[in-house]
Amino acid sequence: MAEDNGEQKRKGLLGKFKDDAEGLKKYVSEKGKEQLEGLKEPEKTQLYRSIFRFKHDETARNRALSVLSNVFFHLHPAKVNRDATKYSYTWGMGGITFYLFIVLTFTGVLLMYYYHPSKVQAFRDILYLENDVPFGKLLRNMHRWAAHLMIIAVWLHMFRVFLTGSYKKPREFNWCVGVLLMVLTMLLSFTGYLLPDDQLGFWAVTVGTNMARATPLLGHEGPFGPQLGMTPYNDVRFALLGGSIVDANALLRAYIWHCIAIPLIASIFMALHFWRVRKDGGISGPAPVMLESEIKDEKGPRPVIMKPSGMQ
Amino acid sequence: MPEPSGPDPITGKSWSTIMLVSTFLLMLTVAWSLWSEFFGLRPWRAYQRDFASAYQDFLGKQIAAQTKAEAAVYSSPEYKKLKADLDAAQQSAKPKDDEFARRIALADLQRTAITPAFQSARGQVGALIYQVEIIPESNKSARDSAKKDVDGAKAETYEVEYPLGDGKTEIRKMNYDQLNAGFTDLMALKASLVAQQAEVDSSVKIAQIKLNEFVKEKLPGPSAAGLQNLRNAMSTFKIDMHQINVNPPGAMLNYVGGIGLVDRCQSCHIAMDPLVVPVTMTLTKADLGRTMAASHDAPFTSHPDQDLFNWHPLEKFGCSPCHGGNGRALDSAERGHGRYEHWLWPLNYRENFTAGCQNCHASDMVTEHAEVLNRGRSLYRTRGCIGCHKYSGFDDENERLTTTRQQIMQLESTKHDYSIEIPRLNHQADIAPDNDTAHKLNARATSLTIESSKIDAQLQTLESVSSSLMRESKRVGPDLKEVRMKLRKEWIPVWLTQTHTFRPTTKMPQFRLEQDEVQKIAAFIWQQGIAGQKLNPVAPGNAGHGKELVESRGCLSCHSIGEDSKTIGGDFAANLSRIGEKENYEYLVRWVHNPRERTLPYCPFEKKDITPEDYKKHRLPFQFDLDHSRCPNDGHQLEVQQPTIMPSLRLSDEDSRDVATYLMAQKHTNATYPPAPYMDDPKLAAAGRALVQHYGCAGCHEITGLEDEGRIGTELTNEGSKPIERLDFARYTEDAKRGMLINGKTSPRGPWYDSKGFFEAKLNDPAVFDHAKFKPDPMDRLRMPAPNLTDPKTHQIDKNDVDALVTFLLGSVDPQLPTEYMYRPADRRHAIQEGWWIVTKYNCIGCHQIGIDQKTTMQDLPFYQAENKANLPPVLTSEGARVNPEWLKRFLANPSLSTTDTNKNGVRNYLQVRMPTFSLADNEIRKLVLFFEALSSQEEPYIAPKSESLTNTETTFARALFTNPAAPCLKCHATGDPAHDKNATAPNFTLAAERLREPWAERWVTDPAKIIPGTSMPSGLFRREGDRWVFTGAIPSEFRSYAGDHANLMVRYLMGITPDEQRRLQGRSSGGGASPPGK
Amino acid sequence: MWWDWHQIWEVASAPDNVPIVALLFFIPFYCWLAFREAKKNDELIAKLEADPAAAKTAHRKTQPYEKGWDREVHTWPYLMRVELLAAILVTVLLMVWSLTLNAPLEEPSNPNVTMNPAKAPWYFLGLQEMLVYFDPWIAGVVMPTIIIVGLMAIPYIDENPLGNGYYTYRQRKFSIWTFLLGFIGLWVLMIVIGTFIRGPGWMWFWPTQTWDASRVDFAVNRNLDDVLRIDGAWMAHLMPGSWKPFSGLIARGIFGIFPVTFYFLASGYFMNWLANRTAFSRKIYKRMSLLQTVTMLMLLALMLSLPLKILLRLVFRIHYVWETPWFSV
Amino acid sequence: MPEQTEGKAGEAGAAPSPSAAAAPKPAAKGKKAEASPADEVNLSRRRFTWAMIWGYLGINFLMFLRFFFPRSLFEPNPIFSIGYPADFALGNDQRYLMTNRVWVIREPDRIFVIFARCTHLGCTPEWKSSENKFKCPCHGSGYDSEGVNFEGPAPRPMDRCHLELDATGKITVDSSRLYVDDPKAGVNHFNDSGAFLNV
Repeated sequence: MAEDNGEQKRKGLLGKFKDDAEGLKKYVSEKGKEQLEGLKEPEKTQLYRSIFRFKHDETARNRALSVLSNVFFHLHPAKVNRDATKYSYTWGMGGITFYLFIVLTFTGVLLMYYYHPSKVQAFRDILYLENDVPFGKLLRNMHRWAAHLMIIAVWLHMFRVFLTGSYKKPREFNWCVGVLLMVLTMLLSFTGYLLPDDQLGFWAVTVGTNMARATPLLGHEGPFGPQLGMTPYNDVRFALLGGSIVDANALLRAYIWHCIAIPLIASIFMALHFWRVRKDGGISGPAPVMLESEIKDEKGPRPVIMKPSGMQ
Repeated sequence: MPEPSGPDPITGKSWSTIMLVSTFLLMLTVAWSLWSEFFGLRPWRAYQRDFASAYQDFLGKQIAAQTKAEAAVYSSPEYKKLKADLDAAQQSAKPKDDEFARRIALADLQRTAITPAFQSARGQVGALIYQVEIIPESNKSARDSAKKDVDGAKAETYEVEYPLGDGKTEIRKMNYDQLNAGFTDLMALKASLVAQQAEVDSSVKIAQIKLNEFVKEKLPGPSAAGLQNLRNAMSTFKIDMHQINVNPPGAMLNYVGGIGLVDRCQSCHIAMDPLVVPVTMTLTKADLGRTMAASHDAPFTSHPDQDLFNWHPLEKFGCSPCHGGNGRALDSAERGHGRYEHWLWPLNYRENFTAGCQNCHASDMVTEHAEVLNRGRSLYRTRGCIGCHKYSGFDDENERLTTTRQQIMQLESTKHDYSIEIPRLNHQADIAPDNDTAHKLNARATSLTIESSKIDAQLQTLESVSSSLMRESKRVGPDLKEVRMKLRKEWIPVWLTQTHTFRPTTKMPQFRLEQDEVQKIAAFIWQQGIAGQKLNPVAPGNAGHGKELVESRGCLSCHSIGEDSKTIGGDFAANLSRIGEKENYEYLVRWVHNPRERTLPYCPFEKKDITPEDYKKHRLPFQFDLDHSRCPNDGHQLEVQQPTIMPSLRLSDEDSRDVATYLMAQKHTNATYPPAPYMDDPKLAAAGRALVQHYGCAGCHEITGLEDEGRIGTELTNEGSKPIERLDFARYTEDAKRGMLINGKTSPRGPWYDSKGFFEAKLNDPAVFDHAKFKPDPMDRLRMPAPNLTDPKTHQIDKNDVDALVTFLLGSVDPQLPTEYMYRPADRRHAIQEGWWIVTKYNCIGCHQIGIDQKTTMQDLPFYQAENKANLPPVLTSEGARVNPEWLKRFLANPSLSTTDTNKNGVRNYLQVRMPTFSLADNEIRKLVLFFEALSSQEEPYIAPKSESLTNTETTFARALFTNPAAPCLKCHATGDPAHDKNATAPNFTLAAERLREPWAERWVTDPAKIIPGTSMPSGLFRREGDRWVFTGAIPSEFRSYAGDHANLMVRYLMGITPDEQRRLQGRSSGGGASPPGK
Repeated sequence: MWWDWHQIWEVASAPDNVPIVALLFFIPFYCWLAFREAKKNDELIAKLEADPAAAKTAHRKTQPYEKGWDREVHTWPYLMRVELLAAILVTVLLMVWSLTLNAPLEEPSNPNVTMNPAKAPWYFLGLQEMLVYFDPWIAGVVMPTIIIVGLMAIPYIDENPLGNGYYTYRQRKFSIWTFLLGFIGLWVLMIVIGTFIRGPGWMWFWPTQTWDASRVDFAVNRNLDDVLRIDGAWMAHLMPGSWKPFSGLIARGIFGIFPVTFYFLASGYFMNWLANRTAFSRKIYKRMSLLQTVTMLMLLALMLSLPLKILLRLVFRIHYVWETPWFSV
Repeated sequence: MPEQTEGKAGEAGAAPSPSAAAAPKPAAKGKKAEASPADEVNLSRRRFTWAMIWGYLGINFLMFLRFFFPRSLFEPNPIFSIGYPADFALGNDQRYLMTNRVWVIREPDRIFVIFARCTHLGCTPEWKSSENKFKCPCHGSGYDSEGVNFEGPAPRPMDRCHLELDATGKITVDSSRLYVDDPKAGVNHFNDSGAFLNV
């Protein structure tokens, strides 16, 4: 607007201001309008693009990018077997399990804000959550039911994987990881059971850990335990509970296992699990059926150890 | 390439619809969760809305009424007058008042004026002084220069625009000192001014107070304006949670019951909130037009007992500690009241509300405001529950006795060892090789000797303790050792089978016994009785006179007589209607003469009755009583009394005979008893003994060989907090859980699988949990007998009794509150707490009024109506203030106050009714005396005020007053002269000296009606004149000049009065002599 | 009390049991789903086996495919949308569940009052039920370990190359039956028993039978050696005097070894027989290495030992088959 | 098969949504011809769907915020009773300093309660009876016997608590209702009813 100013010179000060104001008004209104227009398609804003580093016209490339360039999505391949999207095959249980795990983390973290893992307060904190904390009851319920649901989901996931034989070469190891994850899931739920410090949890855990008394060699009631000098104060159960009975230490241990240790381990295994899914050739199927007639007979010497995979 | 036949089922299908639907569902759930958070879980919002409107209407009505009332009062002459006075006072005070106001204002102005200057000056000087202080003394020069600076600063002047009142000001130059002085002076000035102003206004204040009091008296409750404010408040009432946050300042985080307690009860029970309904107001459902029937449609009543809040402030106690329930849950009535499976402290039901008191008041026998609970406690005691079920704090003398005895025995064995040890040591000392070993041994021997003498001291104490305990320990039931002397043989089995039909009001529970069990037990009871002690026959007496005695001596304040509707008398002791059918006349005579008399003393150490032979062995006369209570064999304390509550009325032998004769006539003439030959079968007896032990008869009765049997029942001290799993509902567990009653009906309060349900079922029918069980062997059955809770009138189980006991049990929990909440007072209240246990134990309240508005059994008896009221026993509301504790001790120990002539009352021998001899244990006497003193808030120990002796003039004047026709003292007061005392209705003055407390006596003579309304002692003998009491009657001229206090003079005279002085006066007394004037 | 529907409702409606009720519906549904797919595949397989020529060219999937369709589709959006939908629906389910049912909270824990019955969390009820049949050291420690190890071993012992990545029944009869037995029969079923059948005192209540805590039932359990009257009397006099008192002990200890070893041999043989019934299975079986075979047989034997022991315990009331001072089986 | 959280659903928000599938553009499909139905995308519906997902997350977020404000605390109750007016002698009374952080000041004509918080930075001043003043240990503000500041950085006198007589004639103090006297702001509530009691 340089030459604008030029003109201004000749005009009176007042007029000058007027024009400036005019100009400003015009400027703002026009620019504003067009930029508001721009907002109609947020995908085009710089902000948006700074987050998602690719355009959004629906080209194959972008569809691929939207998966690959997204830290959360990219453990998916850009493309999947067309039938792998069929629910009747996948049941989606693995995904649901993972989703539930995340839900549990959210709700769990929130619950931790009001929970003290101490004999005096644990139970009262639950009352507090139920009666005094807004949405506390809802959160607690969600946390509990999500935990139950997760276990069911895990089992069904395993069930599905077995029925589709998806543990077979080359996925043997990932199946093992899966089994471990299932165990961890159940342990997570079990450790959480004690935390409200009510009769239900207390006795469930008492019954549960009493089995550990009978660990062969390591439990003070297990085979050869006593012979190895196991007592209620040095056996494996003691290690679990931090005491000979379910008490303050047990509560604290359960808390730490439940909130930190197991989730940590589980997430590591999960990472491994997902990574392997990709590396072992993505989701297992549905694969084209094989025919009995196509089985090749074994060649070469039969090692007595299990055969390394790939030999066929 | 060929065209695909159809679109790709995967890439070709749009999911937008299902996505839309599912996300929509998502939104629904969120909406739902919001709804439940803000409404679903908040039923109280509705209540509050409802309440606000109803309450406003109510207040509207109130305001109208109140305004009318106020108008009436304001227009009343009294009010006008008071108002006028007030105005006048204000008028007169006004000028001075204003003057002061002006000067105070000025002082304030001046202070504010100089404050800034003063503050900066003070700050500066303070700082410089510090500078001085930090320079070491040694460095004189520097210090001095610094000092100079200080002086400089002090000298420095500030300009202050100093107000001089009515707007004028002047500029003042003020240095530090002036400012300082000015500042403090002004403060002082203001103080004095304010004081003076108050002085000036005092008249106004007084007038104001008068007015206020008048208004308060005429218009109780909140004023119309106050109500209006309330109403306005309600019109803008905010629907919000009301909660009491019981977390006293300075308390730890976890406070009541280990946690900061929050009670939200008021969110629904909104009228309980003092901010909504002021404590000076009460609100009932009726007020709001609600019905009681619909119980929790509108929980809008204010707390029925507002007084309680004076001692139990809400902010300290909240609601749930007393009432139970889950104070914080608000999502439903059920949860808030804690009436769901997993809440351990459910709300007490209406009929058991007072159970909560027991939490903290467990050591009370009588708790104010808790009638139901009190009834429960006393039932627990009188119905003999305590006989089987231990309850800490209740009648544990026996336990203490046993421990004492064990201590004694232990000490004795030690002593015995010493007695062997000492000679041995001495002997060794003699044969000792060298001296210092010998010395050592001797020294040891001597020390042991001293030790054993110490032990003797201990033993003596313990002995006296045990004798005292033995006197205190009573049994609920009679001593069965004397059954052979006392009872008719055939009657026993009948009694065992139909306890409650024979005597509907008996304390004895009905046992469930098979016929053979009855025979065995009866046989054992009969055969364990003391044999061979024959009572020598007594001639029958005069039944008519006996009847009079029974009615007049006061038997009926404990015993009742007559059946069904014709019953009269108290229910504390047995009903005597059919006593004639069972008793043996001679025994009854002895019993009436002195119930505590025992045939044979019992030695708890040898565990046997001591027979005359034992005494003979030691060449001792066979004599045992409270003064001869040592065992001839081992010197230990004997049980020399019957362990019965019943006291001795000190009747003469004739009277006893007459009474007994009368009582023996109390029987059903048509009653027949089948012969019971088996009673003498020793085999049966042997079996019976086991049964008697099994059923715990020895808990209530004294039985040969079973004296030390413990209580067979479970201890109930903490029964209320017993986990439900430990209460065996047997076959009814499921029904209880599902709310089906034993009679098959559905329980009105739903499931009854809780302590309350258990207790109620058990009390209504102790056998209930045996139903439907297969227990052929009676020994396997539940042992608990049916307590007698039947109402003699309706012949139904008295629901109130059951509720009372259940309340008591529900309240018996392990303490859930911090100890500082427990009611264990250290001051006088403790004495009161203790005393009630004894007062109720001996049923003193059957005859005496002790509590302010407590009724006695006696005052309802037909013989004490109308003019006979004068014959009632004395009212003891002010006993502590009235009598000298020393005297009271003596009196309680022996109410006849005489060792020789005991057939009378010590103090009021003009009364027919007799203060009996309870032969209380010292311990009990002590407690009682303290109790009375505490009741009338007297200091302990009592130190009599010193009163100067009378001068001769005073004496003569006193005599004059004493015999003055206007005060015919001796007309009513006894003198000891039988002729005169026939008509006496007041105690003898000769007792006054040692009996009365002077201050009380003075209050008494001046205004007796104030101390005991309706007393026959005339009021108004003295009138107030200035600061002294003056005799109202005509005063002989020579004493007109007497300046002292007449009442005080009179009292001092009385305190010194002696029998012959009295006799002397009697002659002169106008009212004296055998015939009162007016005849 | 029989036909007590209220009782069933009480158990089924206990919030913590809801998952099990859910399981009762999930399992059958997914079995149905799986076997529907399997059936399709098996038919396809049969078709192709019958017609090798077609097999060369055919589209070997039951999922429809036509030329011109992508063999692979973009994860975004075609997979993502499935996942998103799943997430949303699960969330909805969870919210509704949480809004309608409250997580249980019972009395504050109290070591002096045991709940009756005291039950482990539902997903461990299988183990708790096992405790009835085995000593804790087996049921509580060995079994779980074997389950985990066994599960992990599956891929290494299953030598069947077929049925990799698609549902099939015909090609994997043996493994599928085994898994169904293990998962449904010995795990889910045990949980259901533990939840719905085991009442107070861990007593066996049939459905619609009232859980009466005061019920008394007669359950004497004898050891196998008692049944066979093994008391070592005859050994006693072959022994040095000092040993005599222990003769019974020793005799039983030694005796126990026989039934146990017998069981493993027998079951091994049985499995072997089972695994060699069809030509196909023989073929697969031949492919397996010795170690694989042995491991498989061991695991199967252990798995079968559970139902067997249940049978012994519930029907023949046998407590232990092998009793030693240190451990008992 | 990995999974996406709500978060991811979020980022995916503006990306071509699942329903974009309804409109596979030829460009996207390369040369492959494809017969696909409903070519144009129903944008408003798509946006609406996403709006709801975002809405759900948003509301949840708000719920979590609310979650951090519990309905009851166990902090000491700010409303407390200090007994009868007659219990207090002239001058200032330290009894309730430790428990409630207040001084009770009795003057010839009135009683008021000073909240023991320095108006500078909120330390608790000490009462120096020798100098007859309150002195703040933190930055040396000084207040006279009525809690009026005269030295140091304190901007204004110490605040006073609300107090009133309850039904039983005891004084009830509410340390959560404070009366301020701020000369700079020109407000002085020290003479409001409730800031003091006349005696």
